[in-house]
Amino acid sequence: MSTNRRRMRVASVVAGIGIVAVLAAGCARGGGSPNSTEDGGAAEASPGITDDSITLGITTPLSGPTAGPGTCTVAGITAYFGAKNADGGVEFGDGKTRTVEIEALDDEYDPQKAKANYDQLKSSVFAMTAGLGTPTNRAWREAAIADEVPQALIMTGDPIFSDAEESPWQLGFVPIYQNEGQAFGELLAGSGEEHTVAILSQNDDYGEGYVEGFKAGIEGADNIEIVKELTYEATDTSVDAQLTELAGSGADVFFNAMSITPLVISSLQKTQELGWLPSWFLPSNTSSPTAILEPGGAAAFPGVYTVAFAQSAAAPTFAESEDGAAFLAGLKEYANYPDPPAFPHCVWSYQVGATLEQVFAKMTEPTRADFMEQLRTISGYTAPLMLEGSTVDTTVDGQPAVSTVQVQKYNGKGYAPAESWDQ
Amino acid sequence: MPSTAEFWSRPWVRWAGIGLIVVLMIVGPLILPEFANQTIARIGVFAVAVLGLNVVMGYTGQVSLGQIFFVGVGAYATAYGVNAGWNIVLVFVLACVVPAVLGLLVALAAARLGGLAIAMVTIALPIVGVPLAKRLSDFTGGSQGTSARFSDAPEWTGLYDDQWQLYLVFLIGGITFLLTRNLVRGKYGRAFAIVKGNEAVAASMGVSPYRYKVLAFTIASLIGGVSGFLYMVVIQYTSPETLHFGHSIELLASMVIGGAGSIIGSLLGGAWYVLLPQITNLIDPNITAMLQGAILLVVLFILPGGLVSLPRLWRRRGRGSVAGPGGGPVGGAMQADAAASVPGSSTVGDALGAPQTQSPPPPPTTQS
Amino acid sequence: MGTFIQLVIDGLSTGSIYAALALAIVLVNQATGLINFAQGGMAVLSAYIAWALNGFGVPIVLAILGAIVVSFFLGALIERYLIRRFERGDPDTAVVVTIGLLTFITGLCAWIWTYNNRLFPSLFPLQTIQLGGAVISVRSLGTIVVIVVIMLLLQALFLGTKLGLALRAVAINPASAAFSGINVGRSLMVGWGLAAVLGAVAGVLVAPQLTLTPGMMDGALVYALAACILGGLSSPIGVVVAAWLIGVLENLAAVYIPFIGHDLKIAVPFILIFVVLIVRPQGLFGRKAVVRV
Amino acid sequence: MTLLELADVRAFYGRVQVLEGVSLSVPDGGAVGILGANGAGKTTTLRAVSGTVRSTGTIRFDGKDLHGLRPDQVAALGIAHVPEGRGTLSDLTVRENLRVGAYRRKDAKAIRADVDYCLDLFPQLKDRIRSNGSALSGGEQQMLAIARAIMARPRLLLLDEASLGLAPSTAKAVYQAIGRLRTESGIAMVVVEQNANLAFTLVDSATVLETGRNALTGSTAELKGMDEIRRAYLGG
Repeated sequence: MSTNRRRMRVASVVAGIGIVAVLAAGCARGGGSPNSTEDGGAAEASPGITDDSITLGITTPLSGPTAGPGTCTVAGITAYFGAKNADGGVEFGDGKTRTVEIEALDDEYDPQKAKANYDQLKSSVFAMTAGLGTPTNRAWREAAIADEVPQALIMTGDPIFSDAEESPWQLGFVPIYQNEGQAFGELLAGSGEEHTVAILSQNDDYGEGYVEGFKAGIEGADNIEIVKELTYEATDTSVDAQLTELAGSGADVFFNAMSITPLVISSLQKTQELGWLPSWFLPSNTSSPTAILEPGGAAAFPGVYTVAFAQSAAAPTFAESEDGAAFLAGLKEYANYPDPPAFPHCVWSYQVGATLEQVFAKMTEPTRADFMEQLRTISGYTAPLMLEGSTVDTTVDGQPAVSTVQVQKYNGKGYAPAESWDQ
Repeated sequence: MPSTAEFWSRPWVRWAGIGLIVVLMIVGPLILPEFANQTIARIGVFAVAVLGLNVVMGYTGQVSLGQIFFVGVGAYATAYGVNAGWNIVLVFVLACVVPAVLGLLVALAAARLGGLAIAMVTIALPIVGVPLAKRLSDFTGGSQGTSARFSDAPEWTGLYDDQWQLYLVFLIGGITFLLTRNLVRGKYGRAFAIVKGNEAVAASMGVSPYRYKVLAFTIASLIGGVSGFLYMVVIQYTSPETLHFGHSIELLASMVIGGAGSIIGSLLGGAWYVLLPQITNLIDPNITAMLQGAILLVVLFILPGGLVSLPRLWRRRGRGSVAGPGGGPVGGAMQADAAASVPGSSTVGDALGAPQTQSPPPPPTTQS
Repeated sequence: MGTFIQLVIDGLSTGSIYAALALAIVLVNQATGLINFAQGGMAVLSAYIAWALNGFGVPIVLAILGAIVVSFFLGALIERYLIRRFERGDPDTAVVVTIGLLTFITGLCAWIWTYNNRLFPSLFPLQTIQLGGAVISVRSLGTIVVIVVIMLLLQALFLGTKLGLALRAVAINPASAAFSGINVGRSLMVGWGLAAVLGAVAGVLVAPQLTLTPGMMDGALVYALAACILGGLSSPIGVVVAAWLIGVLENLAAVYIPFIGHDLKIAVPFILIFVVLIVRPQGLFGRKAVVRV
Repeated sequence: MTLLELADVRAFYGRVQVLEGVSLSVPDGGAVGILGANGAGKTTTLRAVSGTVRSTGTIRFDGKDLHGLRPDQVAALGIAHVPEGRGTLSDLTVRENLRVGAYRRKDAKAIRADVDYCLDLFPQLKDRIRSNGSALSGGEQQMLAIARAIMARPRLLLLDEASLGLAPSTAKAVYQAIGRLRTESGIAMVVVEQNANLAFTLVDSATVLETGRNALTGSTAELKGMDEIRRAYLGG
């Protein structure tokens, strides 16, 4: 071994440690140095909050295959608080007005990186929020519990995050997948007609959740028969083979629990090509009328049903509404998102911001504990861009912030509430 | 310069250097901030993974795009064992043996192939592994993944969790590095190098390429399993996303950037794997992909031999370089197979005319 | 039976997506000896350029032609100023460079055009044709026809033309090629430029179906590589046939072999590769290379 | 008339100097040998001519300075380099190899005739015309390399160690064919060879290189008569 090599070895170890030390600068032992509050009587402030600002952390995919919805989860909340900050900030329950800073990091949908991002942020942000993904949120769920860091209003329909017993420092925002599937199943079972159902679902907790909910919804209804059930991988380029196989079943209802926008569009087209024209069910995140149904030619089907709680940003009437215009303007101005998003996650994330504002208004102490306490007291709140009938309700254990969902039917342009099955 | 070189070659300096590193490893975790400890621990996890990859690729010249699969299997085995309440030593042994056995089985078949084919067969492991992990949900927890928090610091130590975890990584990772270092510098390492150089020559020297390819692959899988165990020590959660084949490609890139066929290169590769996303997040989280690509290209443009060649680049100032680019495994296989049949194989550089500017060829990196 | 035929047709049209990308990879490999992981990324960039031109009011056909021209120069410049540095060095590094290039280009597309989905206008009408007991869309048929045409052109380029011969000679032994009077640098640039053109065609061909996103080609890349290895890197026809074979067998295995199912069907091309290469190391259609010591 | 003129040529690999002043003169139609031990700079001298190594000094071909030209530009002037190690285009067939040799030419008819001439010169290649270059034996690859060079219709052939690694009988056959080529075509040649016996069957004059310098230069007859040449290179 050459001596120079050894010298280099030492040098590189030192250099490596140096880099780490620089990166870690500012992170102190024991979860960050607490900010001392001026009025000694109140509880000590948690990290990430001062008298005039509060910092929220997000770890979410900002690159890679899930970056589409991922970037939206940051854009929406950034747009919301961007506008609020421009007006001076958000009023808190302790009488102070604070600006809300968002610190978002890219986790590439890799659980390991999500955990690293959490480790990096936990001592400098007040709470973690809005991040997308089941595995990426699960990766640091237990760490967040141990560290007592809020993991609030995150974008996953995984029920574990809404179970206060198991997840005391967590709360999901979007309806758990089961709810959405179940709502549709109940509607279908209530039709009183005989139906055969073909199911295609994403091979992960997302697809499984929808199917599980759907099956719960039709339980005991003997007018519904599931004739074929297939899965696809989120990484698939095409699901033509599945559709061909499902079309062979001749089902009159197609329950498609699919979260990949391009695949939904090509599924709509392919089914028509095959001459199979069932009624469709689509999940809330892939049922945008202009981004998906129109290019897919969904008008050809007897009915396309979806479950939703928020308006679709791509709908033509959206930009005309006051909230919609404010939303789009905020995206453009504060979130560097110039055109209407094809993903509903932007609207959801915007609503997360609005919901957080409600929580902040109730917080009398600048602590994470008080935040979590107040987080679970919001009920009957209609966030901007919510559909009529849907509200934010965080008081029901076992349910995420939004659990009331509306089954809707596509009318060729947009959606209308579907109270009952009609065909 | 000679005087400094002499200085470093003295035994007491060597021992003092080693001693200093050991002291740093003992004291460091106690004084560094929590996030630094966690980051170093993560670097350790992926340095071990890159080290495994180096055994099969850097030293033996067989392209493996499946390393993350073995890391994942190791992590799953750890999670399963811990959650079933087995003794932790037994769990560790399983986390090494299960991937090693799988690696052996795969290698018995794959080592018959060469070049690109072996790359395609190994990339299949993580690609098929993801849906397989979802299907075997009784063992793996399905797509929701599985956690195992077994690495919290025991009461008696009085340590924080991150300190305890970092010590575990130093201990297990350190032993793995030392054993691997001895392996690649010994008889087996020489055999690997011969197989890498030319399989036909190896066969004529009585070194069975097939046997050594299988051996290298199995060892790489075993080291991958160690990395998987450490993954659970540090991250404490695994899911099918853990073994996404994209991470395998990132590991390969990290190995080349660190320095192929080099022990220190493996360490630098692990640091690259962990720190690059963190650094790009620090610059601008919205353009991480573009930044990561750009940084990778710039680093390789300046240091085609990887980070490990940085000091060599310095030393080369004032000294002429001797031409002779070596054919490494991936590209060696991926480039037209002409070179193998032509003894004095030519390079593009020859054909483009006499090099006017001096661009050093990547240094041969068969030993570190 | 109807389902069976339909599955075969579906497989052919999915296989054509893989084939489109695979042909570009083959061209670069034949012209420079490299496997270019960034080929899919470059194809996506080309498709975005066409989409953007279209957005400025350029008719789609002209926009595509414009993108093709831009792609040629882009490909040539990438070769000259990035890849050239690594062509004379360690081939491992060159491959990792193409991986870095893929990451960079994907990130660049996302930076310019965001990760939002973009609808790409289809060159073919959304109609279908009855075929036996099955249907095929005009779009799939069009894609297949274009692929076959490109494949034949490429085969002719390699085997029949001086340019093709020069490209291959440079990839195999640049020094010998130069001693025969071939301008090696220019040949390498032309090779990358032409491959980028093929990539551009592939990109605009599949963009209407896959929806334009920065990662549009990522899913197809692994399949395309598999098709390249299976078909034999030296044969455009072999690669296209392999891509179709992968598409069809994957579908059939998913439906008719219950153990595999739709989740594990991705194992099919790799099993195929393994079995075929054990028997024929040069791939289905590749020329046999006898290596002497 | 002098076709190729080298005077005081110095060449470098990186900063390592390999040639320390080599001179050489090849008349039109003549054949000059370069002899010497391994590492004496024989191959580098050829590489300096064909532009694959950095060099200084005089290198003139037909009165034209070759410095700064790329190898393909040198080839275009009419210099064909048969490199050490043969440079077989392994993945191309024998016929394709020959077509690559004729890359610069546009006279299709004459090219076909030249292919036939090459196959006549090296009959072994005729049977292997569809084989890949890599499937050929060492001798056949050497013949192919020479044939590929001839296909360019050069005025000057640079032959580097054409006998290296070949069985004596094969080497002899190769040199016989080159001799025939010389008589029939009058191509000028620079022949680098370790086996001086073989070289002397072909060349009119030769120079012996030692550590990058001309040590001895003379006609074939003169050199053959020198004791030190006999001892060092002729095995007697």
